[in-house]
Amino acid sequence: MSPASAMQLAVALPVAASVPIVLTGRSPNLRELVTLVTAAVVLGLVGSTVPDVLAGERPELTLLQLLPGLSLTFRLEPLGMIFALVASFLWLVTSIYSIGYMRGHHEQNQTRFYACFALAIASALGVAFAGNMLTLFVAYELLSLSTYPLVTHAGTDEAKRAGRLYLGILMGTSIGFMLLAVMWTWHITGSLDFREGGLLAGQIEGPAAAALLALYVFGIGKAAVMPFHRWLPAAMVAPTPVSALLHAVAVVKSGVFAILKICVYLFGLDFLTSTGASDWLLYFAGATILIGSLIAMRQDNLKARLAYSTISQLSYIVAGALLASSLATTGAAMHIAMHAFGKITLFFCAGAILVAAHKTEISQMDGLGRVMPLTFSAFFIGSLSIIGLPPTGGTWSKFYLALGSLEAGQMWILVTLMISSVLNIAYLLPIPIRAFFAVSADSESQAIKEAPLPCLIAIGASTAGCLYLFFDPSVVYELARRIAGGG
Amino acid sequence: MLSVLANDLPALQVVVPLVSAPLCLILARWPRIVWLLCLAASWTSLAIAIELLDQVLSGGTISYAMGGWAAPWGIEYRIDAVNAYVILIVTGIASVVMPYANQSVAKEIPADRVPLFYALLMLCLTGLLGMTITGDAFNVFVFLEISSLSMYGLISMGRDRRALTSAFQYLVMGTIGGTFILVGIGFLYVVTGTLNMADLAMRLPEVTQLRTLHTGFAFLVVGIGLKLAMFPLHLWLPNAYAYAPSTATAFIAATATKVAVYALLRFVFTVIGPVIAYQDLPFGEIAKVLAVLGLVTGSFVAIFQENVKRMLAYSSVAQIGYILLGIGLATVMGLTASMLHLFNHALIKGALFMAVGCLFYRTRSVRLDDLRGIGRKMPWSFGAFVIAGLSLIGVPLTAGFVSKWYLVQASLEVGQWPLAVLVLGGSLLAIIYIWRVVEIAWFGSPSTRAAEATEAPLGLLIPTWILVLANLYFGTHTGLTVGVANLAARTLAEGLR
Amino acid sequence: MNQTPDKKRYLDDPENVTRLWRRFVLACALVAAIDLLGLLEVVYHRHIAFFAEGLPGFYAAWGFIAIAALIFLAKQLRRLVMRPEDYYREPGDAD
Amino acid sequence: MPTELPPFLPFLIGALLTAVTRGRLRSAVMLATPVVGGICLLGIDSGALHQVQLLGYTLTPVRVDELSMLFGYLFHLGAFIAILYAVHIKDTLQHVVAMIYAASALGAVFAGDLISFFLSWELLTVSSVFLVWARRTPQAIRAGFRYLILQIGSGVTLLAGILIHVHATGDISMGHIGLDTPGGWLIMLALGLKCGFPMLHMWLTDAYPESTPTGAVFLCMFTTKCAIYALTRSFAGADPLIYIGTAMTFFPIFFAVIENDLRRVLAYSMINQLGFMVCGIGLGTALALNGAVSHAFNDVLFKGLLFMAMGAVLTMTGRTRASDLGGLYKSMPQTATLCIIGAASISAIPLFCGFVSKSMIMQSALNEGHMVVWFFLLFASVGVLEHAGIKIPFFAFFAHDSGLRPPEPPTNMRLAMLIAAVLCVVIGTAPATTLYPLLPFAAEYHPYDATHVITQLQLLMFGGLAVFWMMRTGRYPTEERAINIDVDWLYRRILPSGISSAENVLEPAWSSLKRGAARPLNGLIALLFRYHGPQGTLARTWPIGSMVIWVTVLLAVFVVVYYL
Repeated sequence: MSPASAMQLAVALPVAASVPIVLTGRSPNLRELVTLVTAAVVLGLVGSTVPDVLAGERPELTLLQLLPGLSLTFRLEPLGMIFALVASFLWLVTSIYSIGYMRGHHEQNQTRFYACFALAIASALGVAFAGNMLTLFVAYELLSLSTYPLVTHAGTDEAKRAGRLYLGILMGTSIGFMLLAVMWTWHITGSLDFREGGLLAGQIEGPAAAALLALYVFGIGKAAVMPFHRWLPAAMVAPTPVSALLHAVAVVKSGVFAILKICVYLFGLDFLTSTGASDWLLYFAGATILIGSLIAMRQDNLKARLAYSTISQLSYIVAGALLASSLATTGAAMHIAMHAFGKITLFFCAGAILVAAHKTEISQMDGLGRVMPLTFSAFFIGSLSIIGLPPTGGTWSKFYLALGSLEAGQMWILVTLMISSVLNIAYLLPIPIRAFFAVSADSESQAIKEAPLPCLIAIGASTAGCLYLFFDPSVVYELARRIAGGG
Repeated sequence: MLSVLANDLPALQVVVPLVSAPLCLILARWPRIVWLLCLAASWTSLAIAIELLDQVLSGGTISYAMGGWAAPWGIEYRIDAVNAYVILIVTGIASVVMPYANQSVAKEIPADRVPLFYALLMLCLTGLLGMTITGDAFNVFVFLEISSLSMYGLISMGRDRRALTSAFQYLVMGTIGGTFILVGIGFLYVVTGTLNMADLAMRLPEVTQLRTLHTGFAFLVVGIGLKLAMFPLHLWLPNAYAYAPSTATAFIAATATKVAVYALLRFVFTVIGPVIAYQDLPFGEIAKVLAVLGLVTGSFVAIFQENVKRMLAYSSVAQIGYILLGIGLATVMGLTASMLHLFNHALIKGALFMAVGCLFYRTRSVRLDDLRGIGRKMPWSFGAFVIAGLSLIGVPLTAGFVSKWYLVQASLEVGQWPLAVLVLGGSLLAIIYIWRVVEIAWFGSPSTRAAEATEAPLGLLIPTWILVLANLYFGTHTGLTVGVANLAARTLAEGLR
Repeated sequence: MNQTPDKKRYLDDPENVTRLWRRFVLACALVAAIDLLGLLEVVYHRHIAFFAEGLPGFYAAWGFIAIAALIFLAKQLRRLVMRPEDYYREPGDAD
Repeated sequence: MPTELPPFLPFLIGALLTAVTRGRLRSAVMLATPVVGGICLLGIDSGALHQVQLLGYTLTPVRVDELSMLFGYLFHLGAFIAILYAVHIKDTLQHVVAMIYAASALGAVFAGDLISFFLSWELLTVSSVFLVWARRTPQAIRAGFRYLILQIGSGVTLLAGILIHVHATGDISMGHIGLDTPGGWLIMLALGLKCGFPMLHMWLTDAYPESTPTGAVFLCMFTTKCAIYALTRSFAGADPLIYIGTAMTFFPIFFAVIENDLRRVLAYSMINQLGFMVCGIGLGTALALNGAVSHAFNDVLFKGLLFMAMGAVLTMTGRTRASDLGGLYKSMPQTATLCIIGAASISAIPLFCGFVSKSMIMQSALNEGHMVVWFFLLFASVGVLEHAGIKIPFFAFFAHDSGLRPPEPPTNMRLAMLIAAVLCVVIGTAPATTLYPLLPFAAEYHPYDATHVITQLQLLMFGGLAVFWMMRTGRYPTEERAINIDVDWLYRRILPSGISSAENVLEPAWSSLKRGAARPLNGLIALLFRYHGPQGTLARTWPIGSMVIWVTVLLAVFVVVYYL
């Protein structure tokens, strides 16, 4: 199969699968089989294109002409390849996890959940494959919409409020800022294509470029650059698999992915460097990194803590993009994958704790590690990856981001990253450590068992991913290296 | 037979609905046949409209002398890209509304009045088509009155007691509007001695009595502004839309204001000419200011409405602001945007009002409170509402996005980026008022009315969904809309250069 | 730890300790005295790197003074840094 | 048999096997690991043995030369002793992380490039902290976190330094770095944190005494020695190290005198010993460097021995405070004897191993003309005698009888201590045939000449005289059940109270800001509602008259504007 049609099929398949998912809603086993098979096939399709992309091919596919001169186009390049690979792999893992979680937790409306999940993944893949800014924008909006029912899944007042905030911020920023920026770009250049070296390079003045970039960065609310981050903690009311895949991988990563794409292919790294358009935005990213960590420390709810951690980590990638150096871009692209594996592990564990022990607050988890050793070991390894310690993949992305900040001459970003690593320890590691070593306050914890088997399988897979990416980061690295013209 | 008729298509366009109106009353004893007749008439009209557009696109402007009297003495039907396009909108909406009407009307209107309702609907269609197709200024007034009068009737048939007062208000205001238009046309006649638009256009530049001309133009703009619900002349609209029967609302909301906009465009660009309107007179500035005011006010009022139909009505006021904004910009791009939104808004509002009609069909209420939890009871009707709502917001892949895109581009083109911000800001307000409904209807615990509701019948759903899908289709396949809108805009803007 | 009463040890007798102490003092004196032999270049050649090293009893004196000073200073340090054991203690800490 | 087996691999495999085996089999596996590793190491080739392409860099995870070999032998030896000492406990976690810890220490000293070194460095941290946590007391958990955060602080500083260095020079090899670049300074700072530079030392005295009895033995052997190794390789001859090292020998002895927890005394003592090594590295001559690395070698033995002795006391009595102990020699004579051998070694009494290595450093200071430094070192040497040589064995095993009569520790513990003690004596008596041939730098040294032996004896005996004299006359500070604050006071006391007072200021400020922002916002919404709400002016149904007025107004506006 040609890479172009594999790409098309990879997006179309989950959409198509939502129909049989809905139809087989009466029989959970069948429904989940459909999900799993689809996820596996999609992963296969995405994976099959890797050699072509590594060989320098850039498969392209025009879906339809939306406006004169402006079409919905898929074009697969290394950055999108990384994102697509991560998203499709983790979809499969999350699907396995969901089976254990949703049944173990007796969630309502599971059919709607699986169907929306498939649609969301299709949108995320659409973002990954986007060949121009319009396609990206379209997929981005579809992703917001298809995840809304997932966020509000519980249907409670809190979920409603969260959904309002979620959609309000994401749609608000994207229509208010990003769409304006897209239209502005089109107005200036008459094109929205992602172009190596930058579409806007040389076509816009310095201050205007800075303003346009700001519209993009803040318009992409999914990247959760402060002050547009509130939706992410709010969205944590969603069931844990949703938080896991969407708010550690698909949704948030499509945001930072978009910012990376914009910096690399719309502005061009050289152009950004020469105009300095991104310099002042770096302060926002840097502040988000630190403030996110500081707020995370104060959260007692596990998912809320992870959410703020995500906010902080996302700005690693945003900063990597804004540094506008090829090494930082490499690091940022790698961090998409590394953080995804690390954070999804953490969310999986949070969900496993909820299902098995019905605990959400960190302060109640003392001593749980002795009855749930696998879960908390995985949590520990996932934390290491977020912190960026060996033997986990996070080490490498942090390495390249730091190197990139030197290359760009922004020493303070290096300092920020280093401080953040230490802060990460302070808010992540106490969780597994207290679980293992502290003495539990209540005695009932003896009755608690590990989470259901599918959950454990998924946790194992994502943890293995964290470790594997340390020993063999070559695929991610080779792809990331090619983004900024490294061959 | 057909080839013979082919030459008389412009006349048939008006005649077919016109003839079917009295037939409705004649066949009143067989309501089903009345409906079928109207259905046939509207579909025929659509076929004719498509054919006419095709002819215009391939062969240029069509001039048809009514009754064989050549212009400027006789009444000329003159069809170019602009009105062929508007005709397509009007007949298209009519063809979709008509199948919808069957069950909706049966439920909302006393059986004895049903034939009358259809007759009025046909008359209204006749009036709108006539207004659009004619090349004669006075004829515009005549058809305007036909459509207006039938509209008063349609609105008054609403079940709600307030429908009568609304119709009465509209009657007064509409009549004032009509009168103003007549006065304006009179002024033009005084200074030129002709009523044929093309002829007027030729003679006006030589006119010396500029005061008279300007005053006439003022009357025309205010008169037409009343009909198209330009802020602050929109006050009749919310009640009229809110209390009319669902079918009537859907039809009127999607077409009447559009035709009024067409009339405005025709008078401003073809008759008076953009030079006088924009350069000698500050029409553009006034239009922009009123557009912005309408946009902001309409949106904010919509946010706080408790009645969904009224909410959509105020949203219409805002959307008309968009259309007016494009006209105010006076560039090809701006006009393209306006023409596009003319079409797209017809699709959007048609779909929204029809979806609300579906909900009303089961719940007998359009109050937000009563619609609590209806989303889960009537997923298809409500789904239609959501998708059409997304289109209203301007989410990509829907029709609404396309017009917003052009409107923003037009604003950027002339360097007025605050307008671009405003257009997108309007979208944000639209998110608020649409999502307010979504949240209540989806998450609210079902109200007593909603609890008993079941999904609307297919007879209502299918037409609704046709429009919804049209929203998606024209959001992704813009060749026709953008192409024709652009052509129309260029036709209008010939005088600009 | 339950132990049978243990037998009396050598060091338990203070007299023995005093005896040991006296022997230690004597040993010290002897070791210091070697310096004199070194001065006379008997027994061994004393190589020195600088003058202080050559002073008789330098190392002995330095050793004694250093410890005395160390302990004196450390006692002063206590005033500054000594805190009760529960200074950092948090609620819930076991002993 | 020449081998290319990476030296850390046996330990990693050992860790894996340790995790899956139990009982006697596990004991055998654990003990066999350093033995097998040591045998493999004996036959290893020199040079860059392994090269790996990773992320565009050529990494050299195994590079063998004399310096790394010395530490390689040392770590195998240390690991064997420590494993033997710990083998009786039943805590799988401790065993596994100890193995990984040893593996990462070996990884660090054999790393041929900075990136491999950094990775080992971080792994060293992550694995070692578990030896603290494994004590499983709330204090240990918190101390472990403080330890971890400071160690990671070292790690990120190292990373930053490496990146800046690599960015500036393009060279990732682990060789001489020096202080010419900011990268070099950062790397030295990172290494300095791990070997207890003044003001950066507090993790050591904070965490080591909180670790498990056996964990402390591992801890005292590897982390700091890795730092010494790296300083030797990369910063030999860096002047600031002389003064830093001198300060390190000097200030901890005061704390050691007044400290009540004997394992904390050892931790202070450790900083003091590290100071000698750092000073030697700063001096940078072949002799000084030999002194530094050989002292590191001996320190593993005698400091290990002392920690083992105190660990034995802790294991058997559950306490390590000087004020709680005393008189233990009655029931633990063997342990007491071995402890005294360790104390003699650390005090550099002739015939014990400390004597043959420390004096190399002292001699170098003299040779290089650093008189003041030499005086300080001499002072510190006597100080060692006081707190490590006398205080440790005296307060634990003699002093006032605490009434405790614990039995001797398990055989394996005694055996481990015995091995260490024997080595201390063997190296101390025959350095030329044991330790010196291993030394990597070319320098002749003979510790046993008469002057040296006699002056050392004078120094130490009179030091001892002063101690006993002060004890007998009541001038010696009493053992108090108290703690002493150190630099960690800054982040254990000042920082938390600073944060909470900042919160007290910021919280109200933030909430009043929110209130302040909410009021105009609510006002705006109310205003919008007043005019746009269902009953608002703009939304209510108007009487026809008003509508008509608007029409007239608008017409008037048009006409007036058109007339203008």
